[in-house]
Amino acid sequence: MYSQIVMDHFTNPRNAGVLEDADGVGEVGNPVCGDMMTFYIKVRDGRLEDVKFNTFGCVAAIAVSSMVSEMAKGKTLEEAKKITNKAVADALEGLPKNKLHCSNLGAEALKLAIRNYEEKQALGPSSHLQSASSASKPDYCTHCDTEEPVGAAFCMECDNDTGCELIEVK
Amino acid sequence: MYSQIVMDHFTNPRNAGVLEDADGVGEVGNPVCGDMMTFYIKVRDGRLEDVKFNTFGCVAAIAVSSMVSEMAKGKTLEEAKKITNKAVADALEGLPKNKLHCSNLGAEALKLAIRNYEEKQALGPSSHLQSASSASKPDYCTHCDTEEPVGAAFCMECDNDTGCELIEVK
Amino acid sequence: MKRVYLDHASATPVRREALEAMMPYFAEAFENPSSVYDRGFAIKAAVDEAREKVASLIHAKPKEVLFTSSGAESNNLAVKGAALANLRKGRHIIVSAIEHHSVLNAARYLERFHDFEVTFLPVTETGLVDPERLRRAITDDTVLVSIMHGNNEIGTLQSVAELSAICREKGVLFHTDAVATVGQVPVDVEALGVDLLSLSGPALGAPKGTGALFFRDRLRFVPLIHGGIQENGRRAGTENVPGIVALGKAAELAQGELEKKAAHLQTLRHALVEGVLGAVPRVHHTGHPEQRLPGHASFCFEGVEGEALIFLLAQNGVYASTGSACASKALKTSPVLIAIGMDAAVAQGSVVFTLGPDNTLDEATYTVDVLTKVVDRLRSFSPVWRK
Amino acid sequence: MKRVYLDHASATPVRREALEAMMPYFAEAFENPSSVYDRGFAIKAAVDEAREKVASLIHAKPKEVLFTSSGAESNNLAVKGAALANLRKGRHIIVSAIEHHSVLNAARYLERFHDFEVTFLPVTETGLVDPERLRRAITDDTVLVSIMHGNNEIGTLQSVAELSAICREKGVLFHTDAVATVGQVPVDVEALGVDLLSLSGPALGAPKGTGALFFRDRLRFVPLIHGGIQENGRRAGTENVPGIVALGKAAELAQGELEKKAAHLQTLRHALVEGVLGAVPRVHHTGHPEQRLPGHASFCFEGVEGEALIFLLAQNGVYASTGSACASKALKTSPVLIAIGMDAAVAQGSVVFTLGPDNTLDEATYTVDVLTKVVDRLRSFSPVWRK
Ligand SMILES: Cc1ncc(COP(=O)(O)O)c(C=O)c1O
Ligand SMILES: Cc1ncc(COP(=O)(O)O)c(C=O)c1O
Ligand code: FES
Ligand code: FES
Repeated sequence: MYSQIVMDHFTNPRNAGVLEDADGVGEVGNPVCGDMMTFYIKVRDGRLEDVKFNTFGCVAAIAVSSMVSEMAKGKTLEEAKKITNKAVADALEGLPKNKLHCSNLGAEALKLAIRNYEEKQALGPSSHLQSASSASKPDYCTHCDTEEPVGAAFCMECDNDTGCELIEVK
Repeated sequence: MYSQIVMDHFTNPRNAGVLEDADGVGEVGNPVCGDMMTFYIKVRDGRLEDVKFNTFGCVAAIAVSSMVSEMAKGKTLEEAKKITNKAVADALEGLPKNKLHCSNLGAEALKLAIRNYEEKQALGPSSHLQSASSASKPDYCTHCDTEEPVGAAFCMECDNDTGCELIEVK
Repeated sequence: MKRVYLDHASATPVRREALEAMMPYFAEAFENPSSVYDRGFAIKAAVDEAREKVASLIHAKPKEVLFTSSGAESNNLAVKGAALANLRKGRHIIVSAIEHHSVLNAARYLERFHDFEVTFLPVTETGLVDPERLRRAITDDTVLVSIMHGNNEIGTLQSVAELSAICREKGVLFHTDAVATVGQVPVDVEALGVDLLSLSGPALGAPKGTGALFFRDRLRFVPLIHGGIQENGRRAGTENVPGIVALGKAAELAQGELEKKAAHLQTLRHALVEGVLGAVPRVHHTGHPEQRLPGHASFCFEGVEGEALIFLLAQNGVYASTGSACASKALKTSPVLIAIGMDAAVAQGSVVFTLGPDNTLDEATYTVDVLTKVVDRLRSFSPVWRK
Repeated sequence: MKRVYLDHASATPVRREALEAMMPYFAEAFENPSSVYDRGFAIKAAVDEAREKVASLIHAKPKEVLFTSSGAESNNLAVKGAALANLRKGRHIIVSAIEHHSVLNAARYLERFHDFEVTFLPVTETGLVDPERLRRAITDDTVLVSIMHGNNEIGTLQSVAELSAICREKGVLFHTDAVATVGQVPVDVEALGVDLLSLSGPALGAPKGTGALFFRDRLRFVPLIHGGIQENGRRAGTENVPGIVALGKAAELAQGELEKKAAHLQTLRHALVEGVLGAVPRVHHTGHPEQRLPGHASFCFEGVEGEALIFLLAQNGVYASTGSACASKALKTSPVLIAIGMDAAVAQGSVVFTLGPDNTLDEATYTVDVLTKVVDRLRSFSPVWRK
């Protein structure tokens, strides 16, 4: 199910922890949904000198956090903002379909931390951490690995009243 | 499924054949239903001196014919008339539930042959053989071995519009 | 005594390789394929490999294959599931009059419990569905047509591609029951043009309790067994891992042997059919003379009853069947034989021989001899024969 | 590395005796039990013997036992079949809020496709259905109540006899999903007072792909798999003979060992639960503290997520599960944990240990040690824990 690189990052997460004197902090997710990530960054000369994270979540969420932190470290803020979900998933040699949303979370938390830093720069030191919890629910079916989940007359689980009524013969 | 005695009578049927100069002939069943039996009797001094049968039918039908012929031979007409379906089935050490109707056929054919003989005695030699085809279909479910077939919401096969509508909770 | 097994359609021994393939999955690699830890993944991988092999045998994609517990379950899932998923389009389905009970009764279930109308399409004397009749039977309400690929009682192979083309043209789903054909003749879901196809494991030398359903990618159907996420929510219940692995192995073997096996079976069948028709008077060879399952020879013998014949054959070491275990136990006249216009009395004398790869020409000859003898014997005291 | 398997509810190795019992039925005694000739009867006899053994384990009559392919199939057959057979009485069924997906989704199917109304009965914090609530929920339209015997996620055993008595009094059918209990605690259909009861083979050490349904003698229900005459017309499809034979053997073994096994499991469970509650802060032992499956220990750990925990446990040789493979793969919060009032964030940290007869006290201790370590580790970088 998970690639070796995912398992490696999960088992030995890089940069797990807190930066007490962080220049920026970003948080996404919600424990109620099963995933929550907080990213801490230290900026020096426009570069991410240090990146740390705290993550509550599944194997993929932890591996993604670790990978994102590794990818971000040393990059300029602009480079770091360009880390895409796809790049993260690719660096992890893929994620199961129902876990792809985790890769979104990591990059998003990093970006929020950068934004937090930038706002602090603009507004002074009292700015709060950035947080977004909307990203935690994927907009595709998480119940199956099919490439294009079909909205599911067959699936009583995620079948949100579309069901068989939507189905057309050919 | 079948007792050893059924198998023995099926494999080596006693008295299979035709009595060309029979004193009485009785026929039941219909090949369309899968069972047909013709019994021939020779009467002497009010006793069944000889009994023969021709049978088209399943293992049980053949074994029943053979057993009935054995049971009848040597009996007085009155005794022979008293051979019951149950006695035949018992002598065969039981028949599968869905084959019990076969035991009815055998005794019935014998009785028709006796009646044919008696009518001939009364009416002279031109009387025809006795025949009845109504007995060939059982009035219980032949589709299953349950002791008391239940009319069958579960059984799409024999479910003659009684079905689930008849079912009561408790 | 010689023992000649000619009832391969009823049951086949599990193939040695399939049995070996499944053995580790009982007590060693026993974990649940849905488990999230590593040892569960290994099991899931084995299931997926089996899925690829079954898909390959019928030229489908692995994700188009779902595992079931039997051919009957596959048929029920296909017919009810596809019909119920398309209620908005209409409530009419068409099945042939010679479908297996599991299709016929699934159709009757729709009739009774979901207000469907069911058309039972007649067949010709050789058991073929007439394409023009099918075309005329399709209405705006028709959602599904189910016509079997090969018939288990009379051996006839339908021209499925021709029939499915009509349905595709009319925008109607097409299901075929290929329980009797997969592993016997080439089955290519693309070439056949079908949306759903049922197969059973035992027919391939996999164990009883296995089956599969092909469904065209992304085709929606309502599950028969609702519940968890197994089979992507399409069929709940812990997967029968050993059975599935064995089915995969059997499919792989079947794919390699198909042509050679069919040629062998056909040779034997010809010998058997010619032998019987030559030696026994008043016998009817049922089904299509040519367009039929390679190893399937079916007869109706006048003047005798099938069960009695089967028993006498078995006493002489020849194992065959009356064609449909269901009809036989129910003491019903076979609806298939009635549908091809067989006289009801003659239909009682139905015997079906289904050959397997291990059968020999000697056995075919032996069977003809035994058959001649036992038919004679039963006819000797048959009131029907005398007349 | 030590390997401690504590996921017996997900999968159990097939028992040696069961495997040995089934082996002859693959390639030697392979005939179809519906065959009319002698060799088929021998197979049918083996199936009947297995039926007697399963019946005996649950104190039922053999004719009250039907073989299926899984617990999920049994549940679907019971819930849909009994409901559809009683349409004339009404269209209301009652299930508990903590039923297995195969019951819940069967109920939803009735809702969607047959205009049923479904009442989902709430449970207490220990997972019990309140009898008075059940009584109040029953209406004149109620045809069926389905409440599970033992819950797979939180281990709670319902007071089934008390609940079924209410239903009997009101003339409503009662089904119980006993997949988690048969083979773990005594199950007596008479004492439980149930009309229908589902069980699964793998839970007893029989192979995957096996299950059974108890139905009170002469109870009518609509089949799920329509077709032929197998199981007296109640479930079509060639019988899974080897699986059925193995299930019979496993049932026979289970019956003899029940008490000793339960005592052993209970001892281990106490050690595990006490150990965990003593060693790990902020952990919730879910379900009923006493009225529960003997070998079932379930927890929610604050501040960590279940899948991550399961993986780290597995890396340390301890195999457990998050409770419901379905909910876990679907990335859904467990409805069972929500139903017992668990905070949704805490419910993410669910881990279930299901013990087996081969587990030891040493293993329980080892598990507590590993658990303490890995929970600590995950909490060390958990943003939820810090707060
Ligand atoms: C309580 C309960 N019911 C039903 C089932 C379904 O059983 P199966 O997966 O064998 O179909 C399970 C499976 O774990 C269960 O725990
Ligand atoms: C054509 C056909 N379809 C379906 C079936 C049902 O298969 P199973 O008994 O494996 O469920 C059979 C069984 O012989 C069959 O011959
Ligand atoms: S579960 Fe995949 S579509 Fe609903
Ligand atoms: S088959 Fe036995 S009741 Fe219908």
